[in-house]
Amino acid sequence: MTLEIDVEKALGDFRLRARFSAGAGVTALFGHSGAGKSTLVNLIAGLERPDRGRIVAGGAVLFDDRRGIDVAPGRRRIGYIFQEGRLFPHLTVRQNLLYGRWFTRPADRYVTLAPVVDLLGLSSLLDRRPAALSGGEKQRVAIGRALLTSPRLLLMDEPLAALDQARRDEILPYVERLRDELRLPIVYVSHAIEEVTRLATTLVLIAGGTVAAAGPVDEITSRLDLQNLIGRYEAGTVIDGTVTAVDAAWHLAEVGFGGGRLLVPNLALPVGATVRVRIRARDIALALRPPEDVSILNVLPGRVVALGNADGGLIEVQVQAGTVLLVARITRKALDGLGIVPGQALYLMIKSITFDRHSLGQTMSG
Amino acid sequence: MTLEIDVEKALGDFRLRARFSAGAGVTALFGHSGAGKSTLVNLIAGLERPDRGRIVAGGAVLFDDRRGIDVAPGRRRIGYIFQEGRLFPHLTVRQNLLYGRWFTRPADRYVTLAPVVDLLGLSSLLDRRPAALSGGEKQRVAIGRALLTSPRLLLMDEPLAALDQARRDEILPYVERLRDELRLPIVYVSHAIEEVTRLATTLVLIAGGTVAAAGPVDEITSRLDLQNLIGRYEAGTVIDGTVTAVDAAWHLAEVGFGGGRLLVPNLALPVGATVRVRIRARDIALALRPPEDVSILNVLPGRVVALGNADGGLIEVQVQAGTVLLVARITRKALDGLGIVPGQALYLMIKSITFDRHSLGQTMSG
Amino acid sequence: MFDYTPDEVTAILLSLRVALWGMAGSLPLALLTAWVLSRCRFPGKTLVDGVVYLPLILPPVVTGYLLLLLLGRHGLIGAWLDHRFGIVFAFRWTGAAVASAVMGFPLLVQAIRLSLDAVDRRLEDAARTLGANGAWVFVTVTLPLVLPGILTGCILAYAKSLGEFGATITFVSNIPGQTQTLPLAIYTFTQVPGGETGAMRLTLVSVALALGAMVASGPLSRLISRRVQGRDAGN
Amino acid sequence: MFDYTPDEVTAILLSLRVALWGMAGSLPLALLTAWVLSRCRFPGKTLVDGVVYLPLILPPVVTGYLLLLLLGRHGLIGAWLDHRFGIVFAFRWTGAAVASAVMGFPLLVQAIRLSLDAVDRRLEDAARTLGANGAWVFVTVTLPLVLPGILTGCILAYAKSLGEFGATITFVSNIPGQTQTLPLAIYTFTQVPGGETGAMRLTLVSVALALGAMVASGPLSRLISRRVQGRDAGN
Amino acid sequence: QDVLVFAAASLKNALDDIGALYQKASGHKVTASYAASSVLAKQVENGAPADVFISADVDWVDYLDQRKLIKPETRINLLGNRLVLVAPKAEAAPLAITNGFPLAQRLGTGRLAVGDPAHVPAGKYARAALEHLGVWSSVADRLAPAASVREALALVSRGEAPFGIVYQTDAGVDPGVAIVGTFPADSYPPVIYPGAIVAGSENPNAVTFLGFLGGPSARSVFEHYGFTVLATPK
Ligand SMILES: Nc1ncnc2c1ncn2[C@@H]1O[C@H](COP(=O)(O)OP(=O)(O)OP(=O)(O)O)[C@@H](O)[C@H]1O
Ligand SMILES: Nc1ncnc2c1ncn2[C@@H]1O[C@H](COP(=O)(O)OP(=O)(O)OP(=O)(O)O)[C@@H](O)[C@H]1O
Ligand SMILES: [Mg+2]
Ligand SMILES: [Mg+2]
Repeated sequence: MTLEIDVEKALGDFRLRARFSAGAGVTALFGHSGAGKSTLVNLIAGLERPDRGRIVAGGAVLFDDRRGIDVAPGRRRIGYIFQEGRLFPHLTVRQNLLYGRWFTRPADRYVTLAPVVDLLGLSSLLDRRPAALSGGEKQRVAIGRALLTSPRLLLMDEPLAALDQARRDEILPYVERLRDELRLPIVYVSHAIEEVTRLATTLVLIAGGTVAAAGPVDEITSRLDLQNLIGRYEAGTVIDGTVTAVDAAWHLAEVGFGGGRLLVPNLALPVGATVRVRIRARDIALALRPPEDVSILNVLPGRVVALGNADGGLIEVQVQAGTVLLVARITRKALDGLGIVPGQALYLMIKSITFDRHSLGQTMSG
Repeated sequence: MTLEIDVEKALGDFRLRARFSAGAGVTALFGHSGAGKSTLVNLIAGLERPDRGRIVAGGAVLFDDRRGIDVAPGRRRIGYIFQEGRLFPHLTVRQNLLYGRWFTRPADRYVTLAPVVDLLGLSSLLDRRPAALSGGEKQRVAIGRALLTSPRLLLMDEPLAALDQARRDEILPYVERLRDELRLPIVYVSHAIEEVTRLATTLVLIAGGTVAAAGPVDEITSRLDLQNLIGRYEAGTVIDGTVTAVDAAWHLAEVGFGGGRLLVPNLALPVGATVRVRIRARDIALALRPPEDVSILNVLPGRVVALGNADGGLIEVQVQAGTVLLVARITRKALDGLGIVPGQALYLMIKSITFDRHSLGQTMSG
Repeated sequence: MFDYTPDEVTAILLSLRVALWGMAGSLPLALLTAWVLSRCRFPGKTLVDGVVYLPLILPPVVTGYLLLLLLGRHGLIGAWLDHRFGIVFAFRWTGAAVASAVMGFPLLVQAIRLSLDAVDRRLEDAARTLGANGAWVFVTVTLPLVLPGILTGCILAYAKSLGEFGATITFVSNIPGQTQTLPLAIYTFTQVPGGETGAMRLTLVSVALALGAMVASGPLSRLISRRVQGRDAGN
Repeated sequence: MFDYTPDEVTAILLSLRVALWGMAGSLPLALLTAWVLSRCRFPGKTLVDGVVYLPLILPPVVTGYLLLLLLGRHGLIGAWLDHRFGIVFAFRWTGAAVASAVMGFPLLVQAIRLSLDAVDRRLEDAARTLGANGAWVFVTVTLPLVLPGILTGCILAYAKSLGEFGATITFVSNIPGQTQTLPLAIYTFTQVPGGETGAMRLTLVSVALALGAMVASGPLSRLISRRVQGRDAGN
Repeated sequence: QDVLVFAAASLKNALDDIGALYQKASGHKVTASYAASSVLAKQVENGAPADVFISADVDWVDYLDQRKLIKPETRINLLGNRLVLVAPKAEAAPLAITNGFPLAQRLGTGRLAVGDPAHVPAGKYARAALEHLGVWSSVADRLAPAASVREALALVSRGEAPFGIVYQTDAGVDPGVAIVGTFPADSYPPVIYPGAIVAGSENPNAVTFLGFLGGPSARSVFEHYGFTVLATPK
């Protein structure tokens, strides 16, 4: 399933001009407040009409102004989780959840009520009306309502912004399962780069109504020129690897990738599973020789490729480790103290712990 | 200015029973979705009436059922940033922003339109109506509207959840200035522990309608027994220190605290300023002897106090460094490999970079 | 004073029948009209709006006379209806119901329209993304949300019907048992010496019928507005 | 056919005056009543509700007669008004305006109430936290948001006034230049053999006046509903 | 077969009683639809299923007659009535009604309540009488024209108008008013309630009922309610 977007839309003074295509998996829309993310999602859902252009999802043309095609929202089979909930105030939580099921042919249904209720922790809320829910509870119901339409494409506009970390940690794996097991294509709007890098296959950076960059998530996130758009603090590299060994005693898994092998704690995956790991630039320290007697388990050899721009006392160092490019962020004082220059060989120190659950995601199993 | 809360309120099956007091500065309410945070904030604002109890802010009794006191919301001079915006649809952004000014005596005004518009990036939106704003823009207007009432107490219910990191980074320092320069007490609801630890003086953990813990933020965050409520991933310690030296060439500041001295990059504070620093457990590595030739500038000597519960392959280690208790989170394999036991002397390795802007906050200057 | 003659009892029952049928009969058309006025833009909309208001603007006697001209036995539409379907309104209780429906129509339409205008369109959008087509969106989202307007409109139309006199008497005359509704019976009393007590007695019935309906619809209306505003305590 | 006699022109102008004053005069009380019915809970509320509906429920002749009883020169309230303030309604255009106000009252109240019920209370709460007291919240938030209801109610009441006949003629009789409004003039025509053209001619004026008001209020109404629903494009 | 009578509203009391008598005598029910004569005439014109039409004045029967909607041979003048001048009981003082009698002076600033002379029969007769007596011009702009004679009576009864001109039948029964004078019978054309059988009526009982109205039992009822019985076949 692929998504091809080429649309224009003017809203007052604001002008959205977006053109990109995305393959299967999660397509993340990332950009500042007011960049045009929700507008784009509305166009895909069919709630707003592009001024001109074309929207194709999985081969089906949803909109094409030249050919006069404009499929009604109800026939697009797109599940849309709105940024602002939009629960039906006159229906109970249960009725809200089941609303879309009426309109889904039984043959098309692949989601049922019970697991969604469990996943989202809604069982005690089923008979309430939205007015008696907390902000996070409303958002959870909205997520469930969209899932229960058994959509062919899921649009999620900041679905987890109102939720606490614990809830996010429960919901994200489920989204991953939708993506992987059901091969459900997802368009995911988020401000949280961890979420984006964890879930996304394709990353679309939107700025001022235009697509600043679009491509595979690891490519985009390791581009030094885009670090400003992504936010320096969260910048890092996404790498895909395979579980090569599991150490049950220490709860550690060994993940092999182009740059060597990494030990990852608490990864409940069997040998052979493919995983995605994000390593933030700020979590990598550099050493001239392999450190000893430290609690850091992951030490990889590498060679400095380039130095980024200095940001006050900090600087990014791009290091080639095997086939993979990693970025480390260190102080300029340390850079000078160690005398690091392009071409130099050194060691990357990565605390195992930084492969936390939030930046771990199982990649598409096919 | 202090806040004393002792209230009970039933909503359907849900029962809120909260009792705590907080001093000046920011009081953070932290808890899972549906814990009762918004309900509590509504009670303070006067929008809901407690079933019984007492609310005192800065010596003024706002509610007391025994004495029959219930100050009208409009007379409490409390600025409330709602979880869901609640902008007036019939007014323009400018009119929304200025709404509260009508009701503030000129003598009480300490906030003016221009700086708030600048801070929140609203200048191009002033003549629009809320329906033509993006989700994040709405939230920014809501923040501005509450600030422009020149309140004596500010209630912020997840004000930044809909905003991107760049915007947050602009707004948070402003909130800090309100807190520090104007000594404006703030009740801050958030899911993001970085925000909480950056801003808060007092942390109130709410779970299932009751106060699970309340106290100074550094005390609460370093309590091993509360790590589950806070979320292990974000757990860490908050310490307060003073800038003891500034190295302009490297953009590094030296911060002295009870455990020694730390080098912090890009800290634009003069010598003598007090700062707050959060060190996350996952950002500390342990070494048996001082490491050499590594890019990690901050290495502190310490002694192991206790080991926390193991969480699969990971474990928390509480280390006394000078007068300060720090928590490190390492793999059990590394713990075993290094043979770490309580009482042992070792070194804490802290990447300077982890003192990022997000967990840095200027503490009350008085 | 409260001994009602059989004719009066007949008039009371007839009034109820006329009011209810008039209301029920015009509701679908009123819904459609309100929807069109609220949601569609087309040239000549003001004209349609004006036509809807017409029964309010015209003196009831004129409305009744126009009905007589249109739907009477020799009327343009009346003759055709009689000829084709054997439907006759003139001087039948059905005609009284038609008069009552026509007179209540503007009230019904405007109440519903007001509610329709207040419905949050974003909820309708949400329903559309959930797979509902236009008709289903209307039935499952719009309609429940405009129920307060429908209820208010119905009560207005019902109350109006209990008081409607000019159009009815002009269109279908004042035949006891056939077309003599309560207001007509009351009017007749006011036209003769000593009719005051009779008029008063029937007026009280009229008021009681209206209050009864209001009391009966009270819980329904509270339920509806609580649901629509979502103001219930959770169970 | 379109030569209007001076008396007819007088009736047309008088109708407008009566309609507008009737509407304007009852608006404050209607707002208050609607607010009380929408926001307050008290025993006997259904009764108040019923009283509001009364002019709709009663045959207009009865309403007119009751007005005579209450507000007539020797009426309960009328005598007091006359005595204390020298206010007399009998045979004056002010009486026609009162009749028109009373007859339009239920329409005005219910339209406003419907809008009031639909106002999002959370916005009022927000205004309260911003320092506004009850009155200010009403003026700055509630009132703008119920403008569509007020406008609809006013148009209903105005249209009703253009058609109101029974209560007016009973209360203040049919004095040309004083109390003979358009509907009364039309009625007079319908009561004489061959008066159809005259009635038709005046009816057209009536319809034109109503349509004119609707066309005139159209942009206002669109502006209001766009603002309230916030459906403008940004500038 | 039941008889459907369309009758002027002011006849309700009398016709109801007579209808009951007729049913007792003949076994056939009489149903009456009471409204303004104008309304009823228009309805007959538009195919109303009425058998008998009784109007409060001659004009509307003429109207139907011209359009061949009644059987002219059946037309009779059933009833008469008398015009009286009434005043609120409290302020009543007798007033002799003669040529140029001081009605205008007695009205003072008040108004004279009448049925609307434009269309209400009692008003038309009142106007004729006042013109005949030479006082019309002095009170023409001092009228309170009401929609029916009943409403004119109510205006006097409630004290809104110091004087009113109404039928004797109405004035006699209202406790709020007193008759202060009776108009000379020659000062206005005779008040006539004509009746006729509607052209489209095939009902044989219509004829018998119309006859019954002229009979002795009906006469006593009419007189009981204050009407003058003419019942002279035309
Ligand atoms: N009217 C009501 N009737 C019943 N239960 C209610 C009502 N309003 C709120 N609740 C419940 O009270 C609890 C607390 O709600 P509250 O809005 O305070 O949560 P919160 O801590 O702000 O959560 P969130 O982070 O999701 O916004 C929730 O479980 C909610 O379901
Ligand atoms: N009706 C409108 N008229 C004018 N401008 C509009 C209108 N609707 C939206 N905009 C503008 O379009 C831009 C894009 O809005 P959009 O909702 O797509 O942003 P977004 O990327 O989703 O932002 P956020 O992260 O804050 O939700 C915003 O600058 C907004 O102000
Ligand atoms: Mg958005
Ligand atoms: Mg909340």
